Amino acid sequence: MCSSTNTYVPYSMRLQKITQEAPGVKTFRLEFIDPADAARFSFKTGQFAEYSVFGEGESTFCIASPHTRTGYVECTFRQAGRVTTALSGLEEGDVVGFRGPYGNTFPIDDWKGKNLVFVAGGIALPPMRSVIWSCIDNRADYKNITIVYGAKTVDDLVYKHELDEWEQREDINLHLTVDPGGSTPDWKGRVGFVPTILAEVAPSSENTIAIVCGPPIMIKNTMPVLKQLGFSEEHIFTTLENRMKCGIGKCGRCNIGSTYVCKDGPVFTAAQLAQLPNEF
Amino acid sequence: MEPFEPKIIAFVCNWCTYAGADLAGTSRLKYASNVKIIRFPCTGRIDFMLLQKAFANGADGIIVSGCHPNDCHYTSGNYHARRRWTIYKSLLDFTGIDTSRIAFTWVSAAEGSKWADLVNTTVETIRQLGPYTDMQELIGQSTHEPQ
Amino acid sequence: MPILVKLLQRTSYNSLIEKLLDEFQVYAPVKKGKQVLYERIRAVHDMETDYLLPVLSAKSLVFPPVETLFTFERKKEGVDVLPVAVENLPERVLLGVRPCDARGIAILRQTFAQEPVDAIFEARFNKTILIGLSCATADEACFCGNRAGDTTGSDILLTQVSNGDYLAEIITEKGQRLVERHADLFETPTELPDKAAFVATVRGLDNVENLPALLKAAFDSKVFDQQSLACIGCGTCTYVCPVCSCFDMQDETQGSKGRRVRCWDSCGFSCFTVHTSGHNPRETQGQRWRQRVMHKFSYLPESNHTFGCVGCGRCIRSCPVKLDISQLINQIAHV
Amino acid sequence: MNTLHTLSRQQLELGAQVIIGYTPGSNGTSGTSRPPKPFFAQSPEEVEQLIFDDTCHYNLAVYLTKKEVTALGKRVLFATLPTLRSIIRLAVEHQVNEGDVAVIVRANDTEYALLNTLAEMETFLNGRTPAMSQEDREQLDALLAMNQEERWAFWKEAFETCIRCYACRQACPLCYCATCAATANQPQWIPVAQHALGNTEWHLMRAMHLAGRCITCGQCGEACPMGLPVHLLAFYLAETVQHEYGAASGLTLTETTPMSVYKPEDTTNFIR
Repeated sequence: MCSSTNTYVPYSMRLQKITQEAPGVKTFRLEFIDPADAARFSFKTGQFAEYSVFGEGESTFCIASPHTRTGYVECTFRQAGRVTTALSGLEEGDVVGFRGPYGNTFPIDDWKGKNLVFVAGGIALPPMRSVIWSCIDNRADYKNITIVYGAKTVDDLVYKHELDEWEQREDINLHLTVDPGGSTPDWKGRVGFVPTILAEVAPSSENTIAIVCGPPIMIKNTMPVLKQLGFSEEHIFTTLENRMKCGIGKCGRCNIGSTYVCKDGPVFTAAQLAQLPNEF
Repeated sequence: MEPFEPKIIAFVCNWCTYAGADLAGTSRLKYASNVKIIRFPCTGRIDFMLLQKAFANGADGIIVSGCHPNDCHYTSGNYHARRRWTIYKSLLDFTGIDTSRIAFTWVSAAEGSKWADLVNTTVETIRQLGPYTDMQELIGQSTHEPQ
Repeated sequence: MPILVKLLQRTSYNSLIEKLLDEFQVYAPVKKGKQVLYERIRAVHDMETDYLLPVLSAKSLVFPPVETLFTFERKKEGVDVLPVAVENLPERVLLGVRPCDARGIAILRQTFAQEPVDAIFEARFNKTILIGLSCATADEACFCGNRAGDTTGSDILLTQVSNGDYLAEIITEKGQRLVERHADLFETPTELPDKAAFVATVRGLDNVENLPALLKAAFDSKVFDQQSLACIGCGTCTYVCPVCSCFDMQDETQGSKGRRVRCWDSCGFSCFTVHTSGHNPRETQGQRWRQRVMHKFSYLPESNHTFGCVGCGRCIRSCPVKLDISQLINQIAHV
Repeated sequence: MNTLHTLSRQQLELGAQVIIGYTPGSNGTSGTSRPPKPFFAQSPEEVEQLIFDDTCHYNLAVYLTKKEVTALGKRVLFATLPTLRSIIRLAVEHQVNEGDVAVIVRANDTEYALLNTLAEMETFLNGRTPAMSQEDREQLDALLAMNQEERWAFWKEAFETCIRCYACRQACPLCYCATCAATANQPQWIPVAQHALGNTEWHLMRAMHLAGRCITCGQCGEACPMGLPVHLLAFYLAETVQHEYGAASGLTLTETTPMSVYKPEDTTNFIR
């Protein structure tokens, strides 16, 4: 029950399905316990939420499911801290708190009629997955869709069954890679860091939007490649991860300069990032 | 009003006191059921904060017990514990926390009866002292705001 | 700015407090050990009158150090969640509020009242009546810039005049309703004493208007690292500050019952922005000190059109290593 | 006074990166009535602002484990007697190595001396250990004279007033842990929220973690914005450890850490 007055009370959601994506990485599928909440709820791809284990606290993850599919939300997380450890211990049927949706969105309506290039690394595929499926569900609106996704090792790739699905589709060119030394004998994909593979794939920047998500090191090496391929900063989108508690611009924690990542983000263009002071 | 049943938490070492308590059981010795036993590899592993956590979660009395000096399975665990208990007890006395609610003892694996007597006397002492109202007031103050 | 101005005799002030004690929870400056704090009083004589400024600001009444957001109970089939009942929060009157504290609360409210509205803060705010007391004196740490008689944020502002009586400026409806309920204690004198004569003159920061721009220009300068070498990274300056509103959210449990609380947090702490991965956007104390300065003197003026500092000087008085923000700001502005 | 400045300038010329000393306290533009505050002089001009007299007693050893300061390189510290004891203690705990820091001490009311090695600091200290201040002694004895209920009432009110700003921790040269147990949250040993129970557990843990280490400089009590005598918790344990295990800390480079060692023949009167 999410009381409209007290903005800190989360919805109570039932943990419907748990998928083990990779070592220490799980995807939760959550459904509203109260149908009234389900009816009232909607979100846009790119938005995030605060997920609670009552008694342990809250964690910030993006909503990993596409906004084109209603009645449930999904999130993907790695077990790392106090709350994610508690989340990892939950079983199907348990109650998870959900507070959101918060933050701004990927403007996919503005991208209609354009090519899309998704560049993701490791555990940063979830926010991209939400956008990718939201676009695929309206596939006709977009021209070519290219996805370059890499992880440390084959095991670390998340959404493995969906990657296969995207691979079989003709209207998506998927390029999977693992870091050097991360491949297995039967690995058919590429081997190399994401920025190198992106340079090899070299998608045209003509009438194209690039969406990039990954660890800071990957972002630092991917931006020059995109610039080389002719992408302007206004056409490169990313989503930032900052330490957050309230998610609604009150607790004073997630700002970069005067910009609050929770209210003014988490989605930014490279041009906007360039204006921010280097404090992230 | 039925008599006050104190909640006692016992922090005991696995090799001596826990075995002693086991012996009390196998010897059919009767002792009060108010005690909840937490087993540790050694008294050296019993952090002083655990005693405070027991009080903070509603314990009225605490028993801390392990091998007699020179009997420690790990040679020096109880020696470290002895210094730690000495200093922690003086800190608790200094701040006014009621150390008469804490029984520090050594109980060997052969002292089943000592364990049974220890539990019975501790339960009686705490029953006389009554619930630990000072701590419960502190907890009450810290779980919701004064209206 | 005030709706109306009245006179309140010294004796009438005492009888007003007596009456308020019956209707409200009454808080006032109280001497506690070496410090003066805003605390609840049960009788007029509990109230301390010889004080410059309590060590903690009045924000504790609307944004307390620890505050329950909701309680919950874990059960087999799920979790019962119970939001805190804001309607049960007590009606309170705070006496002797210094103008800087009252102004601080008004600034705080801008953050909490922005969408989505913080219902708990609003409830506490609406149930609190602030009866301010102008400052007749100031010390070196004060730098409110001649706002020792500022009415912003107070519902009623008293200024003690020569014979010990009080000039009472009624600012808000809340204040007006209270005065009307006790109209007999307030008089409408023919001519009023000149308030300015009884209010301290206090230094302020120089060239305040273009501080936001000057500080932004100094963002990448080494001055922040240099100034914060002495800073030991405690939370004192933020916790004594009337305008700091950063908070943490924590769960606390007792068996299967528990609550989620909001509690004070500080941008001065090293772990304030650390990611679980260990990455920390503000790794050094210089970056944290810069955040404190920029938020109060550049970001808030930009976003909320108000400075995030009321010049009360508490952080100067309480800082263990005696950092003086009024001096340091001027230094940064001239970098 | 100029020997202080000449000594400091020489050290800068000899390769010290920073002189960590004191400068007169000032608030705003008007007076200098405030106590002296820490000052980092990195150039001859800044050396002019340094002072070191009776009014300077802030324990500068706290900066020896602060990464932003250690990054500056060789440091020269103005050292009061408690600061010297802190450096000896930090050396025993492997936080300060030979050559990391030199100190300028007040040989007497007017002269200053430079001590380069830890051994020189150790010898300078013996025979000069200051006793507890009269005010602290009286307050400690008053507390010891109370019974259990009165002591609980005294400390309960203090722990209710504490706002957990951690100034007591941050002002202490021996509180140098990268992640304090109070900050770690797996498990959450100490409640983050500043209520009376959480504050009680914080101050109990802080005192215990200083037992046998604290050199009784009293900075924790002085840093407390709420004026709480938290230093007495550490002072009492320092006295208790010295009485029980015969060791005052921060006096010799070969001293042990009483709470990390044991003697089989240690005695107690309460373990039955």
